[in-house]
Amino acid sequence: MNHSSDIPPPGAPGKPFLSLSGVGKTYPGVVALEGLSMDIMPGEIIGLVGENGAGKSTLMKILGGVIAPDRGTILLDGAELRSLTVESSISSGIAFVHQELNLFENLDVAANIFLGREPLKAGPLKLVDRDRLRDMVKPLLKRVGAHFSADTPVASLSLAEQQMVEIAKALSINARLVIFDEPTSSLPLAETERLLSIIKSLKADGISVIFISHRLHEVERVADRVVVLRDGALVGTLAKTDIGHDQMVKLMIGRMLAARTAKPQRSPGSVALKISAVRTEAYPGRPVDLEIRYGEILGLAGLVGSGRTELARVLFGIDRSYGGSILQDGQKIAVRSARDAVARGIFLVPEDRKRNGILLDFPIAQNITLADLPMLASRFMLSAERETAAAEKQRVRLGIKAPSVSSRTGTLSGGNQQKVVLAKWLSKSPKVMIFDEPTRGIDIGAKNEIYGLMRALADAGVAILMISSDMEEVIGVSDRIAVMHEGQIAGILDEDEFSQESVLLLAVGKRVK
Amino acid sequence: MIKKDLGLLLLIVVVGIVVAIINPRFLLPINLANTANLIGLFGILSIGQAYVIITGGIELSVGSLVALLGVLFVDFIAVQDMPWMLALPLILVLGAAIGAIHGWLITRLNLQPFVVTLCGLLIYRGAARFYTADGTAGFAFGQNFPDLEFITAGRFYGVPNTFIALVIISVVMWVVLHRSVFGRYLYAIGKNEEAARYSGIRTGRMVMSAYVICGLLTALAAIYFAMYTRSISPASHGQFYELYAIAAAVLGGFSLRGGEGSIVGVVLGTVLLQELQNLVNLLGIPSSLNFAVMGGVILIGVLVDQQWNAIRAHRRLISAARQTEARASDEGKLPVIANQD
Amino acid sequence: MIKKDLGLLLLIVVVGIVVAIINPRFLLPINLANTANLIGLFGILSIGQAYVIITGGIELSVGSLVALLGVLFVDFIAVQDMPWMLALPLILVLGAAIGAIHGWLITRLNLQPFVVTLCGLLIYRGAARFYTADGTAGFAFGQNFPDLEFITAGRFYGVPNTFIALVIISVVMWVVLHRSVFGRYLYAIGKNEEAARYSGIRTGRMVMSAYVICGLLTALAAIYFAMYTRSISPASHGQFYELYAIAAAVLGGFSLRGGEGSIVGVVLGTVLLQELQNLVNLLGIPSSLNFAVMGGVILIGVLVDQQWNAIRAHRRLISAARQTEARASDEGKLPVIANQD
Amino acid sequence: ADKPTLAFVVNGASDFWKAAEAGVKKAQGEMPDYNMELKYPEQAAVAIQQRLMEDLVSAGVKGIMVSAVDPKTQTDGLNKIGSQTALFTTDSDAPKTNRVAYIGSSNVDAGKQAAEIAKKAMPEGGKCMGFVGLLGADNARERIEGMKEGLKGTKIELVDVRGDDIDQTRAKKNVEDALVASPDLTCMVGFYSYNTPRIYEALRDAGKLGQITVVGFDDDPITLGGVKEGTIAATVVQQPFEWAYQGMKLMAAYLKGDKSGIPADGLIIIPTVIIGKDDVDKYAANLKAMAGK
Ligand SMILES: Nc1ncnc2c1ncn2[C@@H]1O[C@H](COP(=O)(O)OP(=O)(O)OP(=O)(O)O)[C@@H](O)[C@H]1O
Ligand SMILES: Nc1ncnc2c1ncn2[C@@H]1O[C@H](COP(=O)(O)OP(=O)(O)OP(=O)(O)O)[C@@H](O)[C@H]1O
Ligand SMILES: [Mg+2]
Ligand SMILES: [Mg+2]
Repeated sequence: MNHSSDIPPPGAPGKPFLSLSGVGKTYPGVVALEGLSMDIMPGEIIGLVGENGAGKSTLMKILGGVIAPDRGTILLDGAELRSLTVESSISSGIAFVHQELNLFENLDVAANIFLGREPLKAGPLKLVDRDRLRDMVKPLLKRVGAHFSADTPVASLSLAEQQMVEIAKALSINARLVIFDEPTSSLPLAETERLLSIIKSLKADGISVIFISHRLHEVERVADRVVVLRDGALVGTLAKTDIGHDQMVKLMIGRMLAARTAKPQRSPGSVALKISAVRTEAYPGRPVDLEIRYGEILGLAGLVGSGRTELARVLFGIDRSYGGSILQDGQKIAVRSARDAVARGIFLVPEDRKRNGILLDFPIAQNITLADLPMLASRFMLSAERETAAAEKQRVRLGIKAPSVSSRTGTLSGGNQQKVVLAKWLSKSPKVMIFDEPTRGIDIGAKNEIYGLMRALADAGVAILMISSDMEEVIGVSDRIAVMHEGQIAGILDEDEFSQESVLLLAVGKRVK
Repeated sequence: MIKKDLGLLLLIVVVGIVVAIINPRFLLPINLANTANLIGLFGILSIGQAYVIITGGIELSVGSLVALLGVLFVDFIAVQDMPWMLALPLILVLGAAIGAIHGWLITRLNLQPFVVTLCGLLIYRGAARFYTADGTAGFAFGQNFPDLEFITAGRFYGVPNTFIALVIISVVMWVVLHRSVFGRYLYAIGKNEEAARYSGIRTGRMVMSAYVICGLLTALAAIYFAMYTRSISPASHGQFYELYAIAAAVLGGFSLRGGEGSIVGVVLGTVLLQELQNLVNLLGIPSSLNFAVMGGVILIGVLVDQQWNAIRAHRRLISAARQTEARASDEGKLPVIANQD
Repeated sequence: MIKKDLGLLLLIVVVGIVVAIINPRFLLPINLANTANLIGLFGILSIGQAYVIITGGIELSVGSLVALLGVLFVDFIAVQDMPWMLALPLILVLGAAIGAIHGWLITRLNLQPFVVTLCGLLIYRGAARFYTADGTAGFAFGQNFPDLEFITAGRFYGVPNTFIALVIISVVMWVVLHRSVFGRYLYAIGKNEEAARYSGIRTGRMVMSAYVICGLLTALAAIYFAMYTRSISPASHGQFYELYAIAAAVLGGFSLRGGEGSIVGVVLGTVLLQELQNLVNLLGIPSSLNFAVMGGVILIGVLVDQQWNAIRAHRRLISAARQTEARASDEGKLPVIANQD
Repeated sequence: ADKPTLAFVVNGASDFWKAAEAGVKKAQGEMPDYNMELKYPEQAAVAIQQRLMEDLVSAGVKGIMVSAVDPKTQTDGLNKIGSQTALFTTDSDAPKTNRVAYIGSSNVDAGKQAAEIAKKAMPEGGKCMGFVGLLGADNARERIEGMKEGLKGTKIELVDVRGDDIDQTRAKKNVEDALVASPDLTCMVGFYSYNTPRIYEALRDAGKLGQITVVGFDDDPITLGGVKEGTIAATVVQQPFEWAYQGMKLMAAYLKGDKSGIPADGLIIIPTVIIGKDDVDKYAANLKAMAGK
């Protein structure tokens, strides 16, 4: 067991590719990173784990040259640097798969992948050699297992497909170090498997990898070494042989997690929402039938682009439905806008938090109370005290880590931002809650809290539809699992039928025998 | 009142003192009243514009609307002999309706605010000119409307009624924007419309209301302007007023990206702009430089503001870094090693 | 050429046919050449504007710059007796420098393009008026510069040289925008500047280049305009030309949010706008309606475009629904519940 | 700064007022006890001009001579100014106000003189097209009316007048379009000072100089050049130099209490004159002399 990050793991060949010493970054009110030292060896896969806000993304942004550290030095190729720039980072072979997608919807896939590094034709005008570009992109797409072509506009790709483009982009740099910041957070199972094998093949080519994920079992499977951050500081390093789910958790949160509480046995309540023959924009020809009952958590699994998010958007009134009907408590309802849905107690925790979930520039309190203002107001006038009190109550309830409820929401870590979105709805009384990837980018501790919250809601009689691409989560949390395939419900599994295999089979369109 | 507004107020006061020293007649009650009158006129326009800018939109047709509605108002009461008690609300309703149409095109048909209101700028100007066949709309000699004139162009203990109207409107609009649920929604929409919609806010309706408010205030200002000049040549009346309004909002700390700004700011912005115009005339600066002075001050204003913020943010970062560094060396190095079990 | 451009071309042709039927003189070579001349003048301005709009910016000072640079150019060659071979590049450099300053303020000091160029609009207009003390800059009677006049206002086999210049500039600018790395970066920056920066693109420099290009083309157009009118009253010369340019870009499919649009589009937009102006004169429509016609056509243009897209998307969905429904009923229902074991 | 100030407020920035500026200067030279200045409003708009005058009154100006943007409807505003300072009007009169006197010419008469030029140049009759900046503006309307009146009973017809909103690009294009739209035009009239040179240039570009009778207004250098060349029939000029020079002196005298220069009807008309080929050299020399160059 290796107790220090300063000493390279025994047997690692040669000098480190990159070493950090005493690197720190402070934001007003938060120490994002505290005097961190670590080495990265060639051909090594480092798992980087930690709770939300532990400083993982901050560290990666420093390596990517996006932000400059306040102190410490970076040793790269024998040169000691105070900080990196984006250009020097790229040119020294550091490639990046960002946690938040950074693609250009107005450009096609090929343009995105080689942006900033286009092959040029001869001549002073710097014209793009489009044929060569296409040829260069094809093998990359094949490698990540993408089914779309090089000239597909990115605007028409789903979130997961966009993530594949991001990965292809990182692969396209002649990289010596590839950093994946939660690459699997929106990838379903099959794509995740492919990604893990890509990572292993990088290692075989002598390329270093830093792999950040909250899905600890994935880290367990690929990492040679795991580095654990807590509150901006490095709290431990686990060598290959010591890597284990429980050890990581213990270092991350400083204690062992209690075993997950067993699901209570219950008889499901009456049908809250009955969806019959509803068609969505992505699959207008595929009617969906589904029943969600009070007091149950219905998991909704499926592959990339199987149409789950689209269904959620229809139920929440964002998109129109192309036919079919929705019945709430046996009454036919028309949900024409999110407003209608909210008025009927149907709430959505969206998949794309930054775009649809929160206002990054608003204080936390104003985000939490946004959906409930008329209730908190008297005669349409706001009441600052009542607002703060309501927000504070939710902050404590959900354990949102922030200096105060008046902090800017954008400064929170991803996980805490997600809790803010939850807090927004929990202050109202939900009848039906739709969670779209509720724990995307959320650490294990917070995950368990959110599961606890969902269960508590269900126990209080709320009907819950949980869309998730995390197999563990789907099986661990749901009371029933519906599996979508190409826009239709391919099957519904009861608790005694749960298994990874059966979910996967339905997801790929095979009938379970 | 936030820091930015205080800075602007300070600037207004300093400029005022300097002008008063060079030409003490600046402080004559009559001069102050004249300037206050124009502050009232332009302030009402600017508050309307501010409501639209908050949502991330823009209203470029303000100047043309001032011309069109002014022409109609004067024509109604001076030529068509409509009682002004009828014409006034009619014009206000018309302004609101035009605002509603803009809002409808923007929210329901998803057109860009810049495009819709640019077309408005062209169309309303054309309509105004066509209506009078490019002639001037005005009152005949001796045509008087004492009540209307008192309300719109009169003074109350020496204070122009337009200024009093601005004060009342500012207070109401301040409460609506900064203290009401509607105002909060507008800020939320300006910051991130989609997230606002996902929170169950009827974003379309809110944005539309902002344009209606803008149309309404513009119509009111159009009536005031008409009664101030008492004559409207539709080809030039109100030209560029949208730029004045936008400039006042920008000076007052609004971001054209939406979601930022305050009513106090936009009113102070208007005050500064009118003070500058007054200054150019009082100090005998060539009128040709009037626009240039205005542009220069706006540019310097936003530059100072921007640099100020940048420096402050930088300072805060540096000091935060220092503090933790000090703390770290006090505590000694944190343990890098964690024990298992 | 994309569909949108084809639609615009169709509109241009249809309007042309209608006008030609009402007044066949529309098709006289001389009329076409006159209109082509103005298309050349405004087209060059619009392409410059397009480069800025692509990055998500806007350049409002175009009209004032046309006045300022025009005044300087005429003054240099007509009054200061500077050889035009010197004055011409000097003005171009000046235009580029002003563009660079705008770009610098926007990218380095983080000011909003709307604000910077609004200040420019005010300042340059003031500067132009101050420079001539509000007088007119023009050539004396009989003052001739045959070479310069041929280049700027002459015709080549009946085709105005300004139009030829536009064609050359369009081709070059098309290649740069649509085929070069620089153009691609501009699109990327327009969509998401931050992400572009993370990709290692020097976004500041690129945006600045766009403003420099705009400044340069504006300067060129300013010279052409000056040589066309041969006289410049700085208070009104070029007023609202930025709106023409923006309108052409919008008609041509540009989004003011950045990242969308093509050179073919903006040129066609200019052609349509000039065709409309020509139509107003040829059909004897009152001049006061000129602006209104322009505004109406732009509004209808973007509306049709928008509705067209919406309807097409809707149709596609409906037909997809029909097809798959049919297929599904052929195949028989998929099993809804699957049993394990 | 204690010298009394007299201001000459014009209705908008235009070269036309350059001569008036010279007149003010000349008067200033003769009367050093006064501050005399000429003021341009930054736009030709009533509100802006009104504001300018109010500010001037605030600044303590003793007398204002104004070319009102829209005198007919500016009555109250002008009265307000007139009650606080000595108010004179020029260029366009506002007879129903408390102004002391008007000094200037008559636009209707100027229009009639334009008709005289046309009649003389086209005894056989013809078709005229007019060009102007703002169709609705008073001076434009009066000139057009005057010309139409003067043409009554002749075979000359003013068929249409095209406006350009003081955009010179459009002014020139309007001429080009008119040549295309109405091939039977035999005469063109430039009602604003810049319209005539634009007509001249468009005709020159089209190779039609000399084939179409051009009637001009005002004394733009190109216009004078065209008159001299014979391609412009003649031009009707006003005398803003005289308005300003005599006006300033009159105001100064009035403020000193000498009211002898003010006629009973308050109208001091300085007539417009027709400048034809034979007068042009003398006129140009005179202009130069006035400008003091
Ligand atoms: N721009 C910023 N301004 C202020 N604080 C910031 C900023 N960026 C990050 N922080 C803070 O720094 C800390 C570390 O954030 P970081 O994004 O690195 O966490 P993380 O480990 O990646 O978390 P997650 O797993 O949720 O992505 C957090 O407390 C965060 O709130
Ligand atoms: N705006 C759009 N235009 C075209 N296709 C779209 C659009 N939005 C989604 N799609 C397609 O619709 C399909 C369903 O997408 P959706 O996001 O509902 O899937 P999902 O099951 O939620 O998958 P994910 O795991 O990505 O959340 C995908 O194939 C996607 O590419
Ligand atoms: Mg992170
Ligand atoms: Mg999804």
